[in-house]
Amino acid sequence: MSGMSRIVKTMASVTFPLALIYGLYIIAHGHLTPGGGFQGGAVVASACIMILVAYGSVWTMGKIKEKRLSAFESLGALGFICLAFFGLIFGANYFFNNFLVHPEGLDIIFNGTAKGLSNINTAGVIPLMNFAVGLKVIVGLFAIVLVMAYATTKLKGEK
Amino acid sequence: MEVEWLTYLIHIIVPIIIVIAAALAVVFKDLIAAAIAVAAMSLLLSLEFYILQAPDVAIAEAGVGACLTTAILIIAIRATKREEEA
Amino acid sequence: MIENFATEYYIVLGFLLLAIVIALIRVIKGPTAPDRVVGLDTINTIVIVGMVIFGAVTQNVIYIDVAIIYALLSFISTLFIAKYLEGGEF
Amino acid sequence: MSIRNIVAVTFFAVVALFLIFGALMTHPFGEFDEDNTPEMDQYIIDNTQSETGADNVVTAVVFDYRGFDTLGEATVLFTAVAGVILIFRRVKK
Amino acid sequence: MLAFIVTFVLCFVAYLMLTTGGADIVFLGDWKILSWDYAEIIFGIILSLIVAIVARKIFVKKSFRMANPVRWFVFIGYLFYFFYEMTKANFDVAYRVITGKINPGIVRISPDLKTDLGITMLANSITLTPGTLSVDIDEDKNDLYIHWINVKKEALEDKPVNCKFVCANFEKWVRRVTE
Amino acid sequence: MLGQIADILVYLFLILGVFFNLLAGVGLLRFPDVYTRLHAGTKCTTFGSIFICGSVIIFGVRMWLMGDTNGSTLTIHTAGVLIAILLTNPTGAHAIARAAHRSGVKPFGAVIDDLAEKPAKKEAEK
Repeated sequence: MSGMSRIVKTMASVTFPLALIYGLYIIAHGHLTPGGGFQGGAVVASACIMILVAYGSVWTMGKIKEKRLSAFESLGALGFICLAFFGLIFGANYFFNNFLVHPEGLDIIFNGTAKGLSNINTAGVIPLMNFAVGLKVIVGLFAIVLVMAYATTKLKGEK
Repeated sequence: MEVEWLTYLIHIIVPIIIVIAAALAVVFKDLIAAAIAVAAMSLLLSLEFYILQAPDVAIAEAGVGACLTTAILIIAIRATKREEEA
Repeated sequence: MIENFATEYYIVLGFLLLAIVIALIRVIKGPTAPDRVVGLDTINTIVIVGMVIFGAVTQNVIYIDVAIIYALLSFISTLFIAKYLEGGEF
Repeated sequence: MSIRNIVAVTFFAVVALFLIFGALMTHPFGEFDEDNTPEMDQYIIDNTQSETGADNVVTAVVFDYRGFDTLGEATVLFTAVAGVILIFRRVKK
Repeated sequence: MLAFIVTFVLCFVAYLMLTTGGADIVFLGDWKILSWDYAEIIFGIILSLIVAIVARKIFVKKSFRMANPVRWFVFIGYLFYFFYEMTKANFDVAYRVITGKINPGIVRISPDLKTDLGITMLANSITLTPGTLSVDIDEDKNDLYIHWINVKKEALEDKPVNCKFVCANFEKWVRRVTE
Repeated sequence: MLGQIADILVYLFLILGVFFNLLAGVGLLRFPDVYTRLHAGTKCTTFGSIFICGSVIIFGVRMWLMGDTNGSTLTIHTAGVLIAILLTNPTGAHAIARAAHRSGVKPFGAVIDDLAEKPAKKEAEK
């Protein structure tokens, strides 16, 4: 029985989706308001850690598969590097070229600066990179605390 | 306007409190108390970044300093022992 | 009709700093660990309010976001310390 | 008073003085000093919005102008996570 | 499936509240009270879907009582009563801070609420109202242990202590909202 | 007229909020043990935060009515802060109180302590 009282559990459950949507909002608006991949990722990871401390690490470990965690982290890193290489392929001849900022065929989705700034669909490749880095940070920070908490907990059979 | 000297006052007081909290983290022999002092320090450090108009850094400090650092320190203290050896 | 409340808000910020100092005295003095956590919890709330005040003073809306984050996350460090003091396992 | 305490108090006083003078020498809020800005800053401030389409200059610098730095940071984070998991992982029997 | 929809709607509303200030869809003309961009709404739907997939099993547990609109209106009434009690609480605390008169003790009450949300709401309301603070909870019987700053003699006659001494009318209000 | 009422309200709310936040500090210093300190530290700061956030909300609504659309965002985000504080603060207080009792802090000058019997029983079951 690791886990806190029922009041804390219920309150953590109520706050969890709010914190998640807030962290994702920070990641998605990284190019408009302060924040970005790392900051929003830290917020989402903290929300997951709140569930970890309220319900206990054994319960959380039962819900999550380790392979899936490592797959998500690799997905984040791969997405980041792929976006950088796409700059080499589609745009001019340098790494991290922001090839979506003034697109020719994709005006409907990424309308660049056509509608004026302060729009979420400006800034080309930067929001996508924010999401890639955010995914990496979420899974990385959460995995650190989860693994540490699980390793220091005594399981049922152990002395 | 008289706002000027008030901002100076705030800019002087907040760093002093930060330094005091950081000193406390060193002084306390009880490691839980030291962890609490570190949490208070990172809290006030975030306020200082915020007052210096760097909200990016303040958000990162909020996420990492307030939650993750305390979590890792407490788990480490749980795995070892509570009192600092002399 | 007043244009903005910059001076008033700065004075309020000063008083809030005074409250933070008082709570920090409790963190220093507190005989047991729970006393110190109470002081930390009080500092948390006052810092959040100070951030809201500062966002209003600069009339810069994006600054309030930081306060929301703090209100949601400072709770977690309290939970961690409470769980340690309870003697439970993580 | 031992020599250790003296050194500690001296360091404390020096850091406190640095912080106080640093606080005194900051710009007033929201004022932008155009004359003393380095050339690179001026270029980034002028051209970020037209080149990348992002309002937030910091994110534009981190993910566009200095993309390689972010790649390095991601590598550091990956290394840290890998190290922690290597040490703390519970091996299932 | 219903859990998924409830979580999705809540997250979407929260996201919309965070991102007002666009230009495409505007309510109430010149004042721009609630206004959003199309792109913002599409993004909000995508993010809310992600959150709903992740959090649906944690957020909603078995019962869907709170999805009923009648309970929301009762909840608003509860908020007014709560604020009134909270004002009383603070002047009470102010009185005790200034004079230093306390007569504390920890008592047990059994409010007999069945749902998790109900007991959480009651405990949090008790924490913010005059002279009481919820310390512990009995996980089996949903009994609350309350730290009471000014114990009344007549309340101690029966065990567990009658709710009306400790939590005013909150028990009735919470029962009306959640059960 | 409406603007003057709003001004007076903002002043009133600020004074009330600052008063209660300072009261929390004083109570934190004056009370004798953890539980009574929690009374001061939770109730007063929450109440003070409600008033200060309320003053900012009124300020934002006034900006909004005067035609500045930033006011709407200010209002709604401040309301978000208020909701977050109201959700998390009492729960944190409950967690601390429970932890204090489990770690063996006795309530100061307690007339009655029903909880003292309960943890002992749990230990016996183990």
